[in-house]
Amino acid sequence: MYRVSVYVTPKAGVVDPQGAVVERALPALGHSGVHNIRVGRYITLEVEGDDAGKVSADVDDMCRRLLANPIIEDYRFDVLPVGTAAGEGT
Amino acid sequence: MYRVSVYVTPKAGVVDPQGAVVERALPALGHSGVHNIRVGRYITLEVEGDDAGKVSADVDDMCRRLLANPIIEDYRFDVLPVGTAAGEGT
Amino acid sequence: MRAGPVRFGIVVFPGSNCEYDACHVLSTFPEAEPYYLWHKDPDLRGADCIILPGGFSYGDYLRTGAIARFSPIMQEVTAFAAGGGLVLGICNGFQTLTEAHLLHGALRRNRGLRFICHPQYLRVERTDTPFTSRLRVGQVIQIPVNHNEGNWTAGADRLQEIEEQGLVAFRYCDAEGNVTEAANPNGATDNVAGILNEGNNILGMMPHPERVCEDLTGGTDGRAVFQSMIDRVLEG
Amino acid sequence: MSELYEQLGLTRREYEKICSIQGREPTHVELAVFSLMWSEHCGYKHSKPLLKRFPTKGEHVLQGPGENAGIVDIGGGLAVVMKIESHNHPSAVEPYQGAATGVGGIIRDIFAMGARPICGLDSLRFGEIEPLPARPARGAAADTPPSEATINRQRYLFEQVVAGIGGYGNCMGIPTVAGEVYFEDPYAGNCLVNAMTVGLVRHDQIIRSKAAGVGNHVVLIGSKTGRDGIGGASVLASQVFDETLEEKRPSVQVGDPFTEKKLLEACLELLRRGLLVALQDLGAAGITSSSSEMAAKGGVGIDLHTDRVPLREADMEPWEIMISESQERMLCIVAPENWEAVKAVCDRWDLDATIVGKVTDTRRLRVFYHGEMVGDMDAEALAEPPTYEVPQERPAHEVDEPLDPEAYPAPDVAPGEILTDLLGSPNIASRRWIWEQYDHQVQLNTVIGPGGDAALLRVKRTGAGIAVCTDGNGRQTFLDPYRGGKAAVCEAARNVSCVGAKPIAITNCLNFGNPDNGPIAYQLAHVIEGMAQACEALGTPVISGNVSLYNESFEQPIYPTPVVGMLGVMDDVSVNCTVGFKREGDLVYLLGDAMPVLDGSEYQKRWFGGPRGRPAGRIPDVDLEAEVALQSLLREAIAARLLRSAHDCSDGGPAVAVAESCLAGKIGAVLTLDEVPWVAGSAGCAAAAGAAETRARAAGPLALRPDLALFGEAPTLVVVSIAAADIDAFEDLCEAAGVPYTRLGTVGGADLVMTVGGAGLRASVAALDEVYESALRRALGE
Ligand SMILES: Nc1ncnc2c1ncn2[C@@H]1O[C@H](COP(=O)(O)OP(=O)(O)O)[C@@H](O)[C@H]1O
Ligand SMILES: [Mg+2]
Repeated sequence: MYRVSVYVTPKAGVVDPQGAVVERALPALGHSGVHNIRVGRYITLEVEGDDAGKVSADVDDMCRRLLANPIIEDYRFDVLPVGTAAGEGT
Repeated sequence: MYRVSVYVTPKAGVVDPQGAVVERALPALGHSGVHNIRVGRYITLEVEGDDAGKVSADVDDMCRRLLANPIIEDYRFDVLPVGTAAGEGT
Repeated sequence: MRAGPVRFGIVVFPGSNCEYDACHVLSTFPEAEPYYLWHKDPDLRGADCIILPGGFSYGDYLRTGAIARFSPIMQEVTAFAAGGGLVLGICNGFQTLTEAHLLHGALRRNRGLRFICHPQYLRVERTDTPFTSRLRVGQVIQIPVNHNEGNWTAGADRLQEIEEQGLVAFRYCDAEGNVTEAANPNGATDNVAGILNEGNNILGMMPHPERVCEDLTGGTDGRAVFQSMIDRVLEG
Repeated sequence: MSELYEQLGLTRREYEKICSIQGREPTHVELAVFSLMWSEHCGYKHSKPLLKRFPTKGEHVLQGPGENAGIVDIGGGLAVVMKIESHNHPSAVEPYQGAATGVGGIIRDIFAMGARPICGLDSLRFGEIEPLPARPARGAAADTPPSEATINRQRYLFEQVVAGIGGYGNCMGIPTVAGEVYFEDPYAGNCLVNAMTVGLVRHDQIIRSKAAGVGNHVVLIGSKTGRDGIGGASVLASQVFDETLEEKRPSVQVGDPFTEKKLLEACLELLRRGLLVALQDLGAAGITSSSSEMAAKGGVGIDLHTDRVPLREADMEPWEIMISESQERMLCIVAPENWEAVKAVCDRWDLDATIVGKVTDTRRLRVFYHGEMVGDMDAEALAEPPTYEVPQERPAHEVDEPLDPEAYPAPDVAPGEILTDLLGSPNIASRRWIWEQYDHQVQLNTVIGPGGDAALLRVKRTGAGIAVCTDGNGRQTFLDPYRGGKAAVCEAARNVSCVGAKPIAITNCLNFGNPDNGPIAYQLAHVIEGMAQACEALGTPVISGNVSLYNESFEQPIYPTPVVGMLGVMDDVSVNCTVGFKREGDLVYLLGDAMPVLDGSEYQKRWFGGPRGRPAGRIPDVDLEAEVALQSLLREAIAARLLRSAHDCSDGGPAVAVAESCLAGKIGAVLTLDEVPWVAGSAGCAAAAGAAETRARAAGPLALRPDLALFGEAPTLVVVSIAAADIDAFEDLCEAAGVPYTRLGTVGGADLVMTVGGAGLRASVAALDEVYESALRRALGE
């Protein structure tokens, strides 16, 4: 079994309404000097199997077709065998 | 300057309707054996400054007050000085 | 001139919620015969036109329309459209059509990050289409918007091409027909409220024409869209 | 154990009673179940005896209180189902999800009766979202303004609650068509979020929650069960699982409107096909309360197998499963021969449906876990907690006399400035910012949407109209609970009458502080008395409701806040009336002659109430006879198509009412209040005995101070406009009805011009509009 983390981000050049609003809100909270906020999705899942290559290919397919919208979003992901504590997610 | 990645996830035990729906949808796309999908947010930002400790404290404050909802979500984040390519986000 | 009623298949996804409205409104057109299609149905049961209604298919979870697009019926809709069949996607239906890549672009969160429900002026950009033949170019019509993700962007698609090909059917405007930033309710690029495919047989629009088909409940500007579709089918 | 019961909120006597009912010490599961069923929330320990005062019967009533929701007949074989419910505490903790799940809960109560929800309403209360203007206070000089942090918190709560209500209702495809919001300091530590849903059902599709048929299946449909909002039992959790507290902690409920939408459609389909014996939603105390209530109502027993309940978290204990408040679940009784068909419908909607128990003849709720019986309780005993009557004590702040106007001299500013101030008050300003976040049109029945006195929906099948609104003024009720309760019902009915509908029934939510305190007990009892009298006079029985107690924060209890949800009906929805003035040259009238007073008004709050906006004085009593006459007149005049507009005078008094008619119609008016023969209400003559004297003309024209005539508040006043050609017909109607009427002037121009007693104001409608429409945004700091 593998634990997968998927990171979906707004494509460079595509306006990110959520990021824009957060950026505008921060100074009122006393945080200046914060730029380039982009709000994306962070999806974690567990996939059965024992072939990391196949799992990667499967996850890539899920991302392309469902988890991200290629017109406005980029994605990348990590695949880690379960049991490995190190680096989980980050 | 620092590049920050924030990972926001639904707290353990809290219902994640998005994750549940995605999980139900995957078999129709030909992906079985996928479990425990949780959909969270992935936020990237750049923060001015040269004190990693202060930036971390600031980001923690932003997370608590704006980027995450601590009542139903957990968060964690990485702070990396800009220029360092390694480990970015993952 | 074709005889017989014009069959409108209204697709119901789990979470759709404007299918009853579309059906009710179409039943006020003597020539129309609306019926529901279930998202798992294997065929369109002789549809002349397909409506993908508004609502929250699959709760709008993940991304609006992202999951609905994989419903079995969407394969039929895609084939139907490829054969020139008329497909109208309203609001969530529009979102589903972009996710299915049957229309250009994508719909993001509204600029203000709030759900919006209010009357909206639209400027008619095209009248040589099966959806707008009853309108005049430059005409200003009032059709309500009701959405959280109506902020259209061409994305990595080429905006210029979309504009050059004249695929924009409606733009958000003010009462005088001026396409301004202030009249843009959600931040959509170029104030796009509705777009067509290259074949002009698929229209996606964020505003809800079915909500303005009766005087008692707010106006009749939406009737032109459905009447145009009926005309096209009957004229063949 | 003996400590545990206390932490679960049971008294020693209650615990002993449980022991004697059980004939032994209760098991773990039993104690959890009893503690919840006997909690205030589920058991209505303090309110049950008082609620008996409400009139609950009437010619239209098909179902009064006691079911998931009340039902009234509206003719044509159709009935309206409605209920209002609070979700105050969850919203104070997590406003978006608290509000969302509040909406989800009340929607389930409606379709649990077999009805399709056709609209929602929301009644909200928060603390101040902006500092009150600094003005010399009267009698409240010691107050400090609320802190900036408090104000920011209120803004956050308000924004999130609105988003949560919209988020759930919009997704469900149920239009949110009306509601109300007030911002008052005492709600700062304890906001109120009351949600109401109205449904429509054919008489032959009505279903109830009474279990029947020994051997029938008990079926759970919908979401999986997790440790969501294990409300009162959270203490239990910590008691039992100290070591693993973190993982086992109950979690905040998160709404899943998508699942609820599927649940709605599936349940209605099951009912259409006649596949269910009984249906019940899972609300507070989850499967415990729904199963025991179903059993108690049916005089049967239910055996539940907790191990069969589909779980979201694998390691849940039976007691947790029993009391989990996971959302989006329904319980139904199904005859074995229909099970396959039920399962098929649920499969089609991608919903879990599981047989979790069966109906027995034991009259007991028996709980099993992997075959072992872990709880065995008398179903009726669970539904019948001990009740309490707390000695009542009149609150110290209540006074018998109205304010002495001498002590509150009119501020030294032009009336126009006061009008602008009031129109910009968050309590009066346009609510557009709120309702544009709500889908208020879906289902295509909305004839009059949010922003009017009441919303009006059409019934497609019959062409009839259904009018709904909510009302409840905490400030007024604080000053006089009896009069305030009465006023809330009357105002709600008046609003419904203003669109042309006849009020026929109410639902209500009683939001109060700690009922163990004498003053709160007093307020509760007096509010109910006032409401009951108004309901009797208006012919609007109480068909359902909810009670929310313990609404207090450390500093103070909330204002006692009854919220009335009113239902009105009319035969022809197209013959209706709206707020806005329509045409140049139309004549404006004031109906009613009750003298506006400062006491409890928005004017008093903002101009004399100090930094906390304290109310003072005693509100006038509603003259029920006059109220009934006025409302009948309104309906008659609307039915005769004599009214071009109608709007009741409430917050801000006659001047604000008139201004709102101008704003809604985008047209001015030239008016004078000099001719109104004001009559002091009973507040003005508290000492006077007898109705005749009360109604006696205490003051002739001009006797009223101009600022009070403009901005004072009184019940039973409505501003209407008519076509000039209809003068005779209209005035004859007023005469015949015995309703006082005064012609104020004419609609027209771009300005609102009002004169009274030599004073006056002139304001451009456009400028007023700017203030009125931007105020909420401004208050939110946008
Ligand atoms: N203020 C009230 N007025 C009338 N009926 C009430 C009131 N409060 C509660 N009820 C009735 O008591 C019953 C229990 O209410 P509640 O616990 O809120 O119902 P549910 O379990 O369906 O959420 C319902 O039938 C409700 O209508
Ligand atoms: Mg219920």
